[in-house]
Amino acid sequence: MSHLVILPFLLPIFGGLLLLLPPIQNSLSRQRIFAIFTSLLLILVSITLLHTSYSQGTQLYMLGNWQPPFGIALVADPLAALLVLLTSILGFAAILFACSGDDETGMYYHTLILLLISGVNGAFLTGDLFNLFVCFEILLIASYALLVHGGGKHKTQASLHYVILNLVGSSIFLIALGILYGMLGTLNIADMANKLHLLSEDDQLLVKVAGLLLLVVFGLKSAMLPLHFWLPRTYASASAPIAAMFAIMTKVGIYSIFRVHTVIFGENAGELANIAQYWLWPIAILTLFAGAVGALASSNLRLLTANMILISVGTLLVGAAIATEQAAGAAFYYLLHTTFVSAAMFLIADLVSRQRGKAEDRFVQARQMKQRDLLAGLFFVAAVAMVGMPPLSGFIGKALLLQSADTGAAMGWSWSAILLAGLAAIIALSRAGTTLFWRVSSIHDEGETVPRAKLIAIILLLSCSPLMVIFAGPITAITTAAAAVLFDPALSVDALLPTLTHNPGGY
Amino acid sequence: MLSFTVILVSIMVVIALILNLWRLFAGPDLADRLLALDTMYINSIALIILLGIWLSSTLYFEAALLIAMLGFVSTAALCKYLLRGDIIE
Amino acid sequence: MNFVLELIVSIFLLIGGGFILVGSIGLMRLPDFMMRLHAPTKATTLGMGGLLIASMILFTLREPGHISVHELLITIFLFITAPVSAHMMAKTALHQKLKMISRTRGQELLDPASQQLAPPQTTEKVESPKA
Amino acid sequence: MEMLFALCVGVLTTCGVFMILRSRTFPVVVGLTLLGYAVNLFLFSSGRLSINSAAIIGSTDAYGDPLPQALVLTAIVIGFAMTAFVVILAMRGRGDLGNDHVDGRIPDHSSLSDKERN
Amino acid sequence: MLAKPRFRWLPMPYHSMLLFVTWLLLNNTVAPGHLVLGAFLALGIPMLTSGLSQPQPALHKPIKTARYALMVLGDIVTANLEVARQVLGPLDQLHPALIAMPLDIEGDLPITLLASTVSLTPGTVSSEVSQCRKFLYIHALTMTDEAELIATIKERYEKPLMEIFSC
Amino acid sequence: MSLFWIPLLPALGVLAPLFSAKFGRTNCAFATAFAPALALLLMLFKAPAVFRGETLIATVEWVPALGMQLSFRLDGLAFLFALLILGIGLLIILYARYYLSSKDSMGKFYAYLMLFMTAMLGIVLSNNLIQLWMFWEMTSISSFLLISFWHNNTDGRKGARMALAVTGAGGLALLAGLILIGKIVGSYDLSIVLQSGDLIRGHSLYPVALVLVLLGAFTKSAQFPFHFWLPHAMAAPTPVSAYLHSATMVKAGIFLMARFYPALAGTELWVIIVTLTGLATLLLGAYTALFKHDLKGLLAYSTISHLGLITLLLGMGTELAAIAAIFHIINHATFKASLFMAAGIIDHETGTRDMRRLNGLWKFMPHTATLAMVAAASMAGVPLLNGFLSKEMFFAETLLQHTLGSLSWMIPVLATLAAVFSVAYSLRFIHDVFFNGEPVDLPKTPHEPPRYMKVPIEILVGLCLLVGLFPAFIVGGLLHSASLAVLGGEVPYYSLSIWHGFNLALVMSIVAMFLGVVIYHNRRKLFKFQSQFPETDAKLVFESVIQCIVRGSVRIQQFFENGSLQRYLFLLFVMVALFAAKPLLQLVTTTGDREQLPLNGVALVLAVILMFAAIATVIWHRQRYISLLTLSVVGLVVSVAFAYFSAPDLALTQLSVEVVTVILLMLALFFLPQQTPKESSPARVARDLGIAALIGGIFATLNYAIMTRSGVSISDFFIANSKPGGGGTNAVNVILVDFRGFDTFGEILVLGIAALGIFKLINRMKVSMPSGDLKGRNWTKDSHPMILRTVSQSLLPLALLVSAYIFLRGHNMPGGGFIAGLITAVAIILQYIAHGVDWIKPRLRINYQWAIAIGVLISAITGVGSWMFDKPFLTSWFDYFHLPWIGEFELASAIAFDLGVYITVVAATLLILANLGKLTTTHRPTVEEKR
Ligand code: NA
Ligand code: NA
Repeated sequence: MSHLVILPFLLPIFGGLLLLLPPIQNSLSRQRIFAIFTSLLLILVSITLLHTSYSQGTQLYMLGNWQPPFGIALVADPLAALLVLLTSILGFAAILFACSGDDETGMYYHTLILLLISGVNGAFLTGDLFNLFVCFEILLIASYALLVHGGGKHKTQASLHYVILNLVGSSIFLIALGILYGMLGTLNIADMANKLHLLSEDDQLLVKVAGLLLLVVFGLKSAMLPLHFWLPRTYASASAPIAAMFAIMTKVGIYSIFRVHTVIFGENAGELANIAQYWLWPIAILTLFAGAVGALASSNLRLLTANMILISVGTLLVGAAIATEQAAGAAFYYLLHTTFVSAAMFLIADLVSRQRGKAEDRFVQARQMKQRDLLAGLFFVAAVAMVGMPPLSGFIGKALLLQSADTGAAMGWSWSAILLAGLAAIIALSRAGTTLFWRVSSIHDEGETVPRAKLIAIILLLSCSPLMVIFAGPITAITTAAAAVLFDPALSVDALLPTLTHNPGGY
Repeated sequence: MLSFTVILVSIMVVIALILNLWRLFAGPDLADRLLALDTMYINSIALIILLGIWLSSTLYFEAALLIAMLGFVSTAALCKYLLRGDIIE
Repeated sequence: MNFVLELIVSIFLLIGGGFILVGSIGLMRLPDFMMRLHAPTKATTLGMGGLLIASMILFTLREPGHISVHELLITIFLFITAPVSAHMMAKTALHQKLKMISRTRGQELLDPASQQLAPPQTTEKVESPKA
Repeated sequence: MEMLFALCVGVLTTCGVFMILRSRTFPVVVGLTLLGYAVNLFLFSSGRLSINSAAIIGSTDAYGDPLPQALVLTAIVIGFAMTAFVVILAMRGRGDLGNDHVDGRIPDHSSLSDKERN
Repeated sequence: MLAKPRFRWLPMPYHSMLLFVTWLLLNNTVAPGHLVLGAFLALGIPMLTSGLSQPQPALHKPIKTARYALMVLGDIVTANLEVARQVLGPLDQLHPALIAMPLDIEGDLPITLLASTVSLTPGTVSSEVSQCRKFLYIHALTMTDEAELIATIKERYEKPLMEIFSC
Repeated sequence: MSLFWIPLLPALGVLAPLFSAKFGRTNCAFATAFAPALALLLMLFKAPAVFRGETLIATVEWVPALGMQLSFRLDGLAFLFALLILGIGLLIILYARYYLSSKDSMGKFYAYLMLFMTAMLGIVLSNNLIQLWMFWEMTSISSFLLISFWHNNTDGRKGARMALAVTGAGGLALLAGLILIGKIVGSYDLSIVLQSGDLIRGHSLYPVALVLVLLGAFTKSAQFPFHFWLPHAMAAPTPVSAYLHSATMVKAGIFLMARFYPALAGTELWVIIVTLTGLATLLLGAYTALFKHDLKGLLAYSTISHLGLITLLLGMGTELAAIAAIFHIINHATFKASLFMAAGIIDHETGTRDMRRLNGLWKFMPHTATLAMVAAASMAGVPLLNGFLSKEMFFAETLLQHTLGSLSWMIPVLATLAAVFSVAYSLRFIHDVFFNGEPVDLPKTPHEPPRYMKVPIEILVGLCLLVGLFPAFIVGGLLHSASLAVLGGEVPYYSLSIWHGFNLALVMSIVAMFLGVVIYHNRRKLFKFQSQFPETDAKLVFESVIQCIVRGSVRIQQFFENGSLQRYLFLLFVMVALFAAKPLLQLVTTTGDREQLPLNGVALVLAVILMFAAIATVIWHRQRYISLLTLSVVGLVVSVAFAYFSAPDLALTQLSVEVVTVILLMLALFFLPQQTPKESSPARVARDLGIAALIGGIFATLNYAIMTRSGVSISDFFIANSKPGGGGTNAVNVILVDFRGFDTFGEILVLGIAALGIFKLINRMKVSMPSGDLKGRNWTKDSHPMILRTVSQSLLPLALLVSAYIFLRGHNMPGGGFIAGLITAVAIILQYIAHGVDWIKPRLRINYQWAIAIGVLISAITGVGSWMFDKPFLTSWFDYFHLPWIGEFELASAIAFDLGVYITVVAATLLILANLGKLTTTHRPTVEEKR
């Protein structure tokens, strides 16, 4: 039997734990080599998993050899596998980038990143709602620890907000789980979709509450309005490679919305069909607005990037709100793009900060950077991709999404919101770039030259954008397939539940 | 008869708990409140033993044992705080 | 289960419950902290003792061939820990110089006690300790 | 009994939420703990309430639902880990920011300085 | 006199004995399997914790110890009844007192045992030990004569304890 | 497929200058020119086919999901534009070779230029709407780079930003428009779209699509009211102005209108919007140009005006007007590019572009002056030059249209008026610069530029002349094939001769010439009149609008995102209430049909205690120690409740966690203030209480509703399989270590990570410690009371024994690794409390970090162990064994898993608490010292 499905979860755990033990623990260089090795291996595994799940269909892994819905099952459909690959690449970049110094400013950097990856991968792969909660907690606790990496007032303060908000979020998650288990008597997502029909109309209302509470929880993770307040400060205060890694965190929330609200509360949920969409429309639009406002108001590059993430969240939520297979496929493509690019931008912001003296990455006149042309070039590529201008990946994602809006109202709202946010992004990023790179007060040769590892990490992330354009055909084929699985009950529900040999009991 | 006694004794213990709670609220000093809490731990052990007798089940014994052990640690720590501020130094 | 067994168990239960209640009444009624400190000893010693003996008897005699003595452990635990808790709380009260009711004798010892000093040598009643 | 149980959950939630909305870290932590109790009770009760039905095979005739218990166990442990982290983070916050306000700065209308409160 | 570990694999024989008995108590059994397991734990745990224990005076009179324990138990019962009456009766008849009892007994464990005994027996709580370990401060719920109380404690509890620890 | 090479060659050419820059300027220029020259050649090979009226198409699939192919189309219109782009592009390369100074990075400049050229070619050759848009936006980006080429110059930066913002906005509108068209037609294939004109025009969304597409076109082509960016783009190096802002990019908007002419034009809406916009632009540009003292400013407004003219022509909707428009595109490109290049030479040689200082340059640079004068004459519409021809066609068309109904006569009048100004500013360009006295205070003494710098102008001016003299011969084929593409079918008869007889159009020309001269002659009065109006600098206005938006954004953001966690949490709770309340309000019955448990007094009292304690925690929350005590009561009652409701495992866990939590909170209490100040206003307290009660009510209702309902559950499976499948009688524990062992594995991972994270936090933590308790008393000096020490020590082995007991029975009875671990940890913590860190440290040499890793690894390896038996992760194994005397016993992999849990729990708890303890082992100040 193949254990490929669980490897993206286990591999980083083994890697991260071995890093804590001698002989690897004893020297930093050993830790680095081992961490890089682990994350490279993880990329290979993820690619294999994606290939398998795309070519052979969804892979089911029954943990403990217990059949679902009794045991926990991992579900590697193309969507999960794709996101796992995304996480792995991002993780590799974050580790590589940190190898030139950022991993020395605090303890356990590589371990925590690897464990974060495993939490994220677990969240993508699991087919069990309570296990999703557990994976959320793994990635959250790792993110808390990483957020304070490097120390400093701002980090402490930002993480205090982040942690407390998420603790409340976790409580709400548990309440929702309690309702769902209480009413449906199961924890398996696919099984929930099945059991929903057995309930009376009155009982379905309780499940609806749970569905909406889950929306709050996932919304908090994905930073949708008005639960987004934590994001800008949190992302802006984190160390660069961690902020880059965090680019995936909001996507976990988005992913969960797609997974839960499509499979359980999708078209086939009868009275409970599309319960989230009613709220998602205004929220998505407002999130885009908040992101645009935030982007325009940003006073430094990190904050700006954080707000760009907000815009991307809004865009993705529009995809979730449209709630068609086509929109979901578009959203997944956009998700990949935005994660790579915003991660790269955080890393670039760090390099910029380090070469601009006290001004750091604030939008004020400052001394010229030592390697201005290099950094400007990187910034330019990232910015073009970020605002969704051709020829980089942003435009395909955006166009796909716009195209997927079908009704007049959907088109009106989503197009104007997405396009206006795009305009705000153009204005904000062009101001940012011209100020950072061209408003120069003096020319010094101080500041550190960009280490090669950092450069490679950034180029790796950035090159994903043109590659996503060149190979847009196959990639959209995968994202389309990923969306198709979600929207087809035969694939997302029936295939995951072997014929039961056991009759469920009752209270 | 036994079940009647168990209920009667349970009520006595519960009344004791209420009295403890009253002391916990009334104070007047922190030490009084702490003492009230400590007594509540002990009375809870009694309650759990009674539960075991009532249900004629030994499954609850460990809970009682644990309260006995952990309640002490808790009281010791709370005292240490009042004495030294820092409980682990 | 026969009546005698039930009766014995009931008596022990009532003894236990009674002392537990007395302890808590004392906790409520007694006028100062140091006096209140005496109350829980009732609950821990005779109170818990009564209940645990009742439990032991019941579970041992309920079914033949099965002994239940592990309740003893709780008693042992309480006997080990309760005096220490009491000591710690008393120590706290002394340290914080909590008010004792005015008729308490030996209040002049509060000061040396709170600083863990020997009592002042003025009182004749106490022999000086051997060197 | 169910009504009483729900009432307790409600009161615990109310108290927890109110405390979470306070402005200093310690009450917030206490609030999170209270909310945690409420949540655990809630999750536990999703398996319905029953007495003398512990899920120990052979100990009784009717068994309560063991699954929510296992879930609550996991939730308790995770909650503990999270509480521990947030407590230490609060301490760190006090050290780094000089006060224990959740926002790291004391708003102007507060009359007491941190030092005075010690 | 301090007990020295006699064997490396049995650093605390009394502890081990106690643990063995406790194990059997916990499991309510004398089944062979548990005897083996209990013995294993009774030997293993002291080995693990020996590093964390300070050497203490050894118990020399196991029988006296048992007799002492029974006596204390008896005292607890009688004293409890007395104190219960006091607690429930009129409070103005109570004459609390804080006294300092000079200690003849030495060593951490003996003093602790004495203090615990004092606390366990109702009506008295050992409140503090002076730094020089020469005085035990005791709070009495009601006291008629200080000297008598001290004498009683010394006679009834301190002396047997001193014998048990032969100091 | 060779069609692909036309845009691909310049795309590859982007690299050429970057690599050749170090081999000298001339070599760099040659290397750069190679690719476009080749592309031009390639295209000329296609000319015969195109002139025959064929449409060449080459397609490769790209993104099927987006309906996006890489598809190129070469028809007459594309050919015309591509010719302009490549031809003028080559001239610009030559010109820039001399224009750029040695300080400028020539490699970069050429690279940007090639990027732009690629994008432009992409637009005109696109046969797919999305692809067209892709290249469209690429022109915005590359033009941004080119305009801001001199980025140390504020004007350059701001001008570039403005251009990007305006054309970017238009681009976004265009995207929407194109997708809309795609939705209407069902394809993004241009060939299909162009054949679906009737379908599009008949669709209800046609007006929206039209407006969106026109927004794209108008912004790009600097049509009123989006014209303001163009003059500020003049901060760019002049080759850029000549190329982008006269010949190519601004024509992209025109191209777009021409391209979609078959699909979108021909409706009233089109006529009204396009005509009026064109007319307004034509007039405004012509009028404003006259007053610009900046040479390039004058040309910029002139460009705006001419773009308006072409737009107007396209808007009129007649076929001949469209042909005239195309003709004027060619003509304008030639004379305007040459004028810009001339202006660049003047700027280059004199150091200024201010016409108030530039005078009498004829003497210094007669050759350049001659060229400029011919081009300017063409711009003015002087006969025998190409500008005259298209303008004549324009006049003729204005006379034939009926756009404005009975007011249609205004259009020829206004067109003439614009022509008047056009003549005037052309005249100014000639007279004011080359004659009009002596130069004023020039930074340099002007002279003729290098020989080859003039070649591009000469070629273009030559074209002006040739077209002017032999229009049909030179551009007849080109115009015909382009018109064919625009008009979609038959091209009506039109005459490309110089002389059409003495008609009204000629009269208009003559009037324009005459009045133009008059106006220029009286320009000073006009300048004076104009100077009464405050000159609004579009750049300032634009910047201030942007500033305004930014400030507004900042204000909005600061208002909402004020950094207050309380607000964020409040919103979160409001959201929860909002989401939950709606379905709950619809719930018909709260109480379900399930039989309820009877209430009893003991439970009631316990519940009351629980609630009172919880409320007391709130009431006393400002006295933190008390709230900690009441919190403990809550925890205690919850544990008892778990026991009461048949969950002994939960009771045990809750109890042990409770103690550790209290210890932790007490540690926190020492390092945090011991009291909470009164900060909340009564209103705030009321608000918070309100939302809290609402949430509490919702949760309670939900809880009650669920508990009283009957339902199905998978739980029976666990009861049934616990013993036979999991080998344990404690179903809860079997779920934890077997059925859902994966959750437990995650849970210990969380605990381990939390410990690591906390250790990370504690490391180098600054702490402030209270010097005394709340009442200002010093702490006692007795840090480790003897009795506590003695007793704790003897409790340790006992506690470990209990741990072992709880651990081993866990699988079958309440207990398990987690609880056992906590008991062990608590026992060890008691040692820390009693003895202190300094005492413990040398006696307990455990590396907790390693222990955590080992603990989790043990669990993980146990899980992986099942791989050897070809079973999934965490598949359990157990068996019963029989030993003589000892009897039957069970061995299970779950025990190994639980051992991992145990070790992790112990290590994690101790790593947290023991390290916290270390913080204060240093000196602690007393109350007196602190004073
Ligand atoms: Na400490
Ligand atoms: Na002049």
